Amino acid sequence: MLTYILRRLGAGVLLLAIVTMVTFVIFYVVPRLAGQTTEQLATMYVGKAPTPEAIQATIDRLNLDQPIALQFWEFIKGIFVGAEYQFGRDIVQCSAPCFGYSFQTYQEVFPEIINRLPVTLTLGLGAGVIWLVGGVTVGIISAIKKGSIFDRLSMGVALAGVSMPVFFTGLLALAFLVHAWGIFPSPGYTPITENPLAWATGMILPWLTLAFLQAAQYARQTRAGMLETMGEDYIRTARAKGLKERTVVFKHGLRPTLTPIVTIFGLDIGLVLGGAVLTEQVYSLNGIGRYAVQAIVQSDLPVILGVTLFGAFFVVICNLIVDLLYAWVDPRVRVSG
Amino acid sequence: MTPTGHSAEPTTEPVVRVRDLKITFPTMDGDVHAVDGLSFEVAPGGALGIVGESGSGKSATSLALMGLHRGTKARITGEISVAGTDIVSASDARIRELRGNDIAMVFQDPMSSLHPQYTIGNQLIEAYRTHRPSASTAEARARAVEALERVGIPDPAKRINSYPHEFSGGMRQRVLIAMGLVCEPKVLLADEPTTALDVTVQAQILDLLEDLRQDLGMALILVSHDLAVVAGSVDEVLVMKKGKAVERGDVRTVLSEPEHPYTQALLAAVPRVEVSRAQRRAEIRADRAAREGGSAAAPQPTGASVRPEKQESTTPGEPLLKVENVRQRFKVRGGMFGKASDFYAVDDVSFELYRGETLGIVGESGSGKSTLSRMIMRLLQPTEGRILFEGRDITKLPERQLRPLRRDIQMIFQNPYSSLNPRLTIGDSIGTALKVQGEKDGKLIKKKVQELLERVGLEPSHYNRFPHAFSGGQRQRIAIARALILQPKLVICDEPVSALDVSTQDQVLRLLSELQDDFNLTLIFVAHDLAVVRQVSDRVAVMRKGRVVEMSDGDSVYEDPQHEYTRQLLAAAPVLDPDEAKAHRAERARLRAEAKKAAASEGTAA
Amino acid sequence: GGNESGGGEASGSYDQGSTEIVNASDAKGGTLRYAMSSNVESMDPGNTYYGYMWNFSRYYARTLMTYNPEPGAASTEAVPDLAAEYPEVSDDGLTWTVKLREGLKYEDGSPIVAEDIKYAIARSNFGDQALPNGPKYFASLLADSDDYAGPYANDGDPLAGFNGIETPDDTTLIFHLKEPFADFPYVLVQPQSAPVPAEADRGEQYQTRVVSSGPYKFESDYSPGKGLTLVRNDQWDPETDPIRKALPDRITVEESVDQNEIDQRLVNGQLDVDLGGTGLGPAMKGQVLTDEAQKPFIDNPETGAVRYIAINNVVEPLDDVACRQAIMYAADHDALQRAWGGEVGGSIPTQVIPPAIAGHDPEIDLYPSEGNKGDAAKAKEKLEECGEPDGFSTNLGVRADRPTEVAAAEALQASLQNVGIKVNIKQYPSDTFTNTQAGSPDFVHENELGLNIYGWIPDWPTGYGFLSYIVDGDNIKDAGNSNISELDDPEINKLLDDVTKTTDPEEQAQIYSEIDRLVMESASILPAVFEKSVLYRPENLTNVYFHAGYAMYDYMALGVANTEQ
Amino acid sequence: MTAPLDAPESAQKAEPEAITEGVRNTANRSLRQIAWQRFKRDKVAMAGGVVVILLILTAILAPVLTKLFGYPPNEFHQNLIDPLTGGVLNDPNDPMSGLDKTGGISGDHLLGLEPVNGRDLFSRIVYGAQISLLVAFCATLLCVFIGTVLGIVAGYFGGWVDTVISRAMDIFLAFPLLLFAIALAGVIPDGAFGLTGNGLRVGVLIFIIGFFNWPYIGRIVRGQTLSLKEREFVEAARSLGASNTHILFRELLPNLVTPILVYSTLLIPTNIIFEASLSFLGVGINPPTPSWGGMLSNSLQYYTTSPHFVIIPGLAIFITVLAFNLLGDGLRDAFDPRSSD
Ligand SMILES: Nc1ncnc2c1ncn2[C@@H]1O[C@H](COP(=O)(O)OP(=O)(O)OP(=O)(O)O)[C@@H](O)[C@H]1O
Ligand SMILES: Nc1ncnc2c1ncn2[C@@H]1O[C@H](COP(=O)(O)OP(=O)(O)OP(=O)(O)O)[C@@H](O)[C@H]1O
Ligand SMILES: [Mg+2]
Ligand SMILES: [Mg+2]
Ligand code: NI
Repeated sequence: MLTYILRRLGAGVLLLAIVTMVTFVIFYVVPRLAGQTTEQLATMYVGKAPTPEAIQATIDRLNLDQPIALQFWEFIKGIFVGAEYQFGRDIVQCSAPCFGYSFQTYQEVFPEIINRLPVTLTLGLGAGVIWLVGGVTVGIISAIKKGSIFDRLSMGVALAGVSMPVFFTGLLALAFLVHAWGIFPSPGYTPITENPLAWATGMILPWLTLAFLQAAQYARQTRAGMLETMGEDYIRTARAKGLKERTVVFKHGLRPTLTPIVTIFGLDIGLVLGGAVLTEQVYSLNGIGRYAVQAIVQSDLPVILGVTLFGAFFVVICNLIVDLLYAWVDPRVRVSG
Repeated sequence: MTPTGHSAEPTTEPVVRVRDLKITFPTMDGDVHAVDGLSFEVAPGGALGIVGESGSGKSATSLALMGLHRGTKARITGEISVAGTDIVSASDARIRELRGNDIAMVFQDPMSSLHPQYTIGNQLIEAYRTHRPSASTAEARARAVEALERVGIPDPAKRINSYPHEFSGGMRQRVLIAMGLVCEPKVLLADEPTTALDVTVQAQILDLLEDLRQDLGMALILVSHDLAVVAGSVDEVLVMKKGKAVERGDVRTVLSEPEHPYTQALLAAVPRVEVSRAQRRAEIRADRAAREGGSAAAPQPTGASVRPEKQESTTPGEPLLKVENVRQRFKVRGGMFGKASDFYAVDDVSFELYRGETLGIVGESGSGKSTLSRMIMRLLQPTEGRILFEGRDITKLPERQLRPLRRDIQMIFQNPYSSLNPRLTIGDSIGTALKVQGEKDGKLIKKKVQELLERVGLEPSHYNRFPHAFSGGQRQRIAIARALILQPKLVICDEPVSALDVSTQDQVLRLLSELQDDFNLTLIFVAHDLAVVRQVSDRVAVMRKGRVVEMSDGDSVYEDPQHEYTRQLLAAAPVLDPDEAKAHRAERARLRAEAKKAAASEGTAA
Repeated sequence: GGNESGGGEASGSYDQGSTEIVNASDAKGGTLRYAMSSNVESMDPGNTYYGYMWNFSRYYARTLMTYNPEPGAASTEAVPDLAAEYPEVSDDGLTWTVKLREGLKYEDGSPIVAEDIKYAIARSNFGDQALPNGPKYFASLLADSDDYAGPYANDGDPLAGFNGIETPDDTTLIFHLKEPFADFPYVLVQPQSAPVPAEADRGEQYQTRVVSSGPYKFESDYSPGKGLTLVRNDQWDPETDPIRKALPDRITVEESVDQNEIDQRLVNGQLDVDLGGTGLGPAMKGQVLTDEAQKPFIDNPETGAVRYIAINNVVEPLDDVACRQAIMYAADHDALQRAWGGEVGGSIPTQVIPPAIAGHDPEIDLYPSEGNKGDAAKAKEKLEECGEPDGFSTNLGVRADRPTEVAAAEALQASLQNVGIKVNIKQYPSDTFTNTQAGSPDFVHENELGLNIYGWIPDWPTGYGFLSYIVDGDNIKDAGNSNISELDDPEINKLLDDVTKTTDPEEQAQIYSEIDRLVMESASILPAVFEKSVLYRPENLTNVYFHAGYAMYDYMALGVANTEQ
Repeated sequence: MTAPLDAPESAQKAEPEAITEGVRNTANRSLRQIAWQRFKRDKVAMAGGVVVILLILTAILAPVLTKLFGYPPNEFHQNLIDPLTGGVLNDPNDPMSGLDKTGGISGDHLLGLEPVNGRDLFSRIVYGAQISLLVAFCATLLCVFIGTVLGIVAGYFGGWVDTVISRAMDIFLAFPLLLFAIALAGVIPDGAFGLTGNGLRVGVLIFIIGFFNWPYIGRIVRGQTLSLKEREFVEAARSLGASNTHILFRELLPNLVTPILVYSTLLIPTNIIFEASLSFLGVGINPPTPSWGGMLSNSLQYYTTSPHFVIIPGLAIFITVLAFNLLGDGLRDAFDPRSSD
């Protein structure tokens, strides 16, 4: 088991390394391939007064005139050992993990991400719980009552759910539920430590919006999985033992159904934690996703890099957790790994 | 436990009674009458064998006995009574009470019939506690261990915590039987419990069922497509065809004096281990001569009968194929720690093969037969050793240089369903060989293919059909045609008939034999069925765990086995004669006892 | 503007705040709540270029000069803030002397000295580490400073080599200019002249804790994006400050609140001011403009900005003035105005200088058309003249994240299509638009961006502030160029040089009108609207009036009616 | 994203063989015929298919349709618009007549008008379909191409090739996709790789979507290949002397066509949403070319005065995606050997 964990960890680290590399390549190499010069790049990142001196200063600060490999090395070095930056006469130590400073706010990127993390965590985990529980429950009921009114209705809604982009649902909710009819309070984030009630009421709509889409997908998948599992030979064995149908469904049918769902959940939640871009954008929640979009609009390179990596990090972590969970739920994978 | 049989006389009242059972599945193409008016009964402690070819409705009947068709679209009429309860009309709760408690079922596929995510113990305990809710966990556990012990799982107290995937197929089948036994049911229903298993394991399981029946006084319903399997284990046998019983009666009577032509044909097709190669060939040639003489009235050229003689008098000289000390290593990831360890699937095998000769290779599943075949085909590169074909070392030839050689060595595969590409017409499938060997002329290819199709007993007009339109036997003919189109010198048949039912098996074997005569083929014939191998081989090699444990000319292996393992195999082979089956059973018991004495841990399922 | 006074005296009437003080009050206390739809540019007075920050930063950063705190035309006058009186200029116009008031203190009680102001100017203007966001007027105007490498280049004495400003004593600053510059006091209005103690300077990160010289100070360290709270600075002496009323006890700023949310909260009374000062978003605008009950709370002032399409003088075939004029004729002004939100979004100009600025000449109307729909016939004539009778094709650069400008681009595209001029719209991110796309002549030439949608808000409300950056040929820069038309007319250039040496306002105004006419003749700028904003004036706000200097409410005057909050 | 993540497990079992075995009594009909019969009876899926065909026709016939039922997509109708609010006037001749709540939906303008510029929404939706479908189809093609080639290679060769490709798939799945896509769309300048304007935009969109979504198909193909590889016909072909290329593309590929077709149908809606999301976030097509996501993003400003402007493009996306999903579901069920009825 230990080796299994270590092996998975190793794979995760490798994955992160590659993601870093690819991210780097996209931002540092692709623009050059597309024909941008060092000066043009620097001018994009320099701020509002692109004097020749300032452009040169930006080139120096970002090592833009150095070979790509060296630039990458500096970037990686920053992440592991930190880096020093000069602000005015101050030499500021940006401690590891250092993704550098935002071109826009001159704040260290990493703490900025951490600052916004609670919003995204709240959104992602809250919605995650809702969609997992909701989706799986509906899926199970539909599978058990296959062909019933409930089944048809819920699967219809689910199909509609997966067919609706989150920004459309979000917009509709905002336009009607919030502004026109006032059923829901205006969405917004209040720290839970400040006011738990405001925290919950402010996030309820984003939760539901994000969860609706995902729950729909989970319901469909659970139902399909459940139906498939219920056709397995071992279910017949369980029935042949004389077990109650309830036991057959919930003990023997559910576990194998949920096993793949867990994997998907890990991937999804990882992606959501890496920035629920659209939901945060629609509801103007200052989470990681919106931070990233802002950074992208402002060509704030360090932030874009930082957020992307951070997002990938979440995906990797969640996948790792899922892998371990999977090994626990399904004894077979421990061996084949 | 419900006291159903209290007042009734257990000896007179049958424990299972089926009257005029009809099972119908509604499908898109109308109703499928899977079972059509079936009746039988089983006395307490009695044993009934249900035999029939694939699709004859055996499983449908078994499931009906358990009430497992409930909730599906199947329509069931007639009367089924198990332990005094009418299965058709009883309440769900009553049926549940019955299942596992009065009637237990052992399913066909041990690989998929156990829940992969719960331990063996968990599943056994659950089965027990369902019907003994008052039993404590410890009690149930003790029962589970006991049941495992009884079915011969070594060290059951420890293995009870294992997951199914940690068990071999035979062990899983035992677990399933143990699960059926925990509540000591009145009837044990075994639906092809050994189809997926090796002969030795099959014999063990059958012996086990027999023992249990003796010890516990259960009634047994044994379902199989193989008459020989049931022969030694049941009192009464029921032969099914297309959902109807064509014959029913005492096992001896049915086997010795079958009345229904279907049963007769079935019996005739069963390969018999006691028939020698020479007898069989003579029989086939006679049949052929009679047939061709009758239909075409053309005199059989003597060449066909001359050539075999030449082969039988084993001419030394240059061997066609020479295999020298080949080994094949695989890396396997073992256990939790995932360390790759070396594993030799074929270990130091040597033999020579002369033109026109047939070498039979027998051995249990996993003994390395296919691996050896694939090495000779050079689909695998031997880790060690040499392979010489016509004196040329082909051990390390690169793929490119092998290509011309492919004309000379061909292979026929085990599974007719998977050895043909479902998306290619059979014409394409067969023609591919010519195409990849450089033939460009499409018309010529078509002509050749059609000729060959005719030769293997198919219509030339089948050229453009897809494989799904053919039966298993026909597909195997197509596969044979594909192997022969390049006119190879050596053909390796890797279990070419294992997936076919007996009657088809017989046809295919005959075809092969004829073709060998006509094309002067040299054959390597791989199979796990001793009887089949005997009938086709000049020489037989017995493989076990990658090694050849015994090799000599065909009949002597059977009549005077030298190696212990060969004897085990022979003793395990199912035979049609119930008395002989009994004798074999005794022999097996003796061998087992000996093995136990030798304190060897071998002998349990591999 | 309407004159209904249905809303009653207390809450004002429609557009009242544009010209007079609404809800005048001296009541102190309460919390004044600001919110902003994006992040604040920078809290550092030395590192900002947006009007709202120039306005807002005065809460904690006093400058040498500031705008007159009065509604109406008088508001654009520069008046002393830290300075004791209006700066004195030498006869040759090259030396400006400013005396500081007595008794000025930072929030920690230490005195504000002239050298701190010099330092602040140094850090924001000089050297390769100069703060990036703000303007660089001092760097271009001050004499004897071109070799100065900025305050961070010399550890011992940060100001060594900075000879453009003399500080003979703690209360005197003497500015030496390269050339006479009549608008210099307006440069002193800019927040870069707010004092920064050298030891507190942390470059761009100074914004986390600006040392206050005004009536309010940071409650705690500011972290960008997370909002700011200001509390009273007890070291501030109202006696030294004639400008600020300092009514509220606390001032809060929220950042990155969705515009719709801000608007909703303004209307609901949960918010007092939209810090950005650009007015309601389109959704709420649509709602309140159709609601009579809301009208009294709305002001609709001109912002002083002109929105225009810069017609490039270099990219072919627009290097031919007739081709440019064809565009001027063909443009549908009505459609452009609609894109900016119709009459409440702006008025249709026929010249560059807006009405509020001296030099605006209503007579200029070179390309008239019926109903402002464009004059296709004239345009065709002009096309003929420039040798492209069948029209031509060119590209139009626009900021992708500005829907109004995109709509305007589409409108222009449609109207030019009528005369056979094919326009391809190219979108760019607004953050790089001025630096690397429209603002880079190389880029413009390479991508043949004959047209670019742009806008100009003067750094100070004079004709010079307005024109010099967008029409002066000497101001064409390689990057961050504002003269996007690349108009380089010797006559215009010369007039702009002359005007800085003129002190007579009348004369100045005349020159500005002259330039305006020349620009319009050259057809380098197609003015789309003199922009107006739709400001919502919540009931809770007191002392509200529109300040033309910042083109928004005067934040220093604001108080709240609900002082309990 | 709504990619068919569950696919590998179930897909692996979707061996066409099993069908003919499972339904032995229908063995004389081919898999395609069986699937078609099942599909025909699936009314909902049929409806989805019909809508999909209609949509494709709409996109192709956009010029004709707008000529018949609408106006040129870039023609302004500002006379119908209230200049103050940008909404559609009740009475075009009376600027004080207030706003039309339906957004000007009438026989003349079937779906009403866009705020401010007053372009005909019907035409814009119809032309928007062109972009949406073009991008989604091409991106899906790209996904299928990359996914099939890499999936089949990974599955067939196994070993380190498989490890590398499978890891690559993991990596792609681990990327915060949307972020990446907008960032990438942002760093590619206006004219690059020999393309400019909308050609480049469409190219970039297709590339990004296709390039990041291929692992979904890749995984399915790999899984299928893995299970097909075990079939003896592959070995048989090898023993006949067939080269790897022959085996990959002549023997294996025909067997993969069905699952690829099914999952492409399910990938198209995902890609449509993806395209709309990118447009929504402002990295889509250049104006004035209409795109659904772009319209939705604009509508954010007008939802008080012109709610129809939110709903109509939203519905267009919804209906399209729904239709493709229905069709894809139907196809999957039809080809699924385990679906009993
Ligand atoms: N659920 C079902 N729906 C439709 N037809 C079915 C169903 N189950 C079985 N059948 C059909 O009923 C017939 C009998 O099937 P059954 O499984 O009983 O055969 P069997 O004798 O057990 O064969 P085998 O030896 O292959 O296990 C077959 O033709 C089969 O196709
Ligand atoms: N590619 C492989 N990698 C690892 N192990 C393998 C591989 N191929 C075969 N083996 C192992 O080698 C052993 C021999 O396999 P082989 O297929 O030759 O057996 P067999 O005698 O043909 O059995 P069967 O009767 O089941 O076909 C088995 O234990 C099998 O698991
Ligand atoms: Mg069966
Ligand atoms: Mg084998
Ligand atoms: Ni999704």
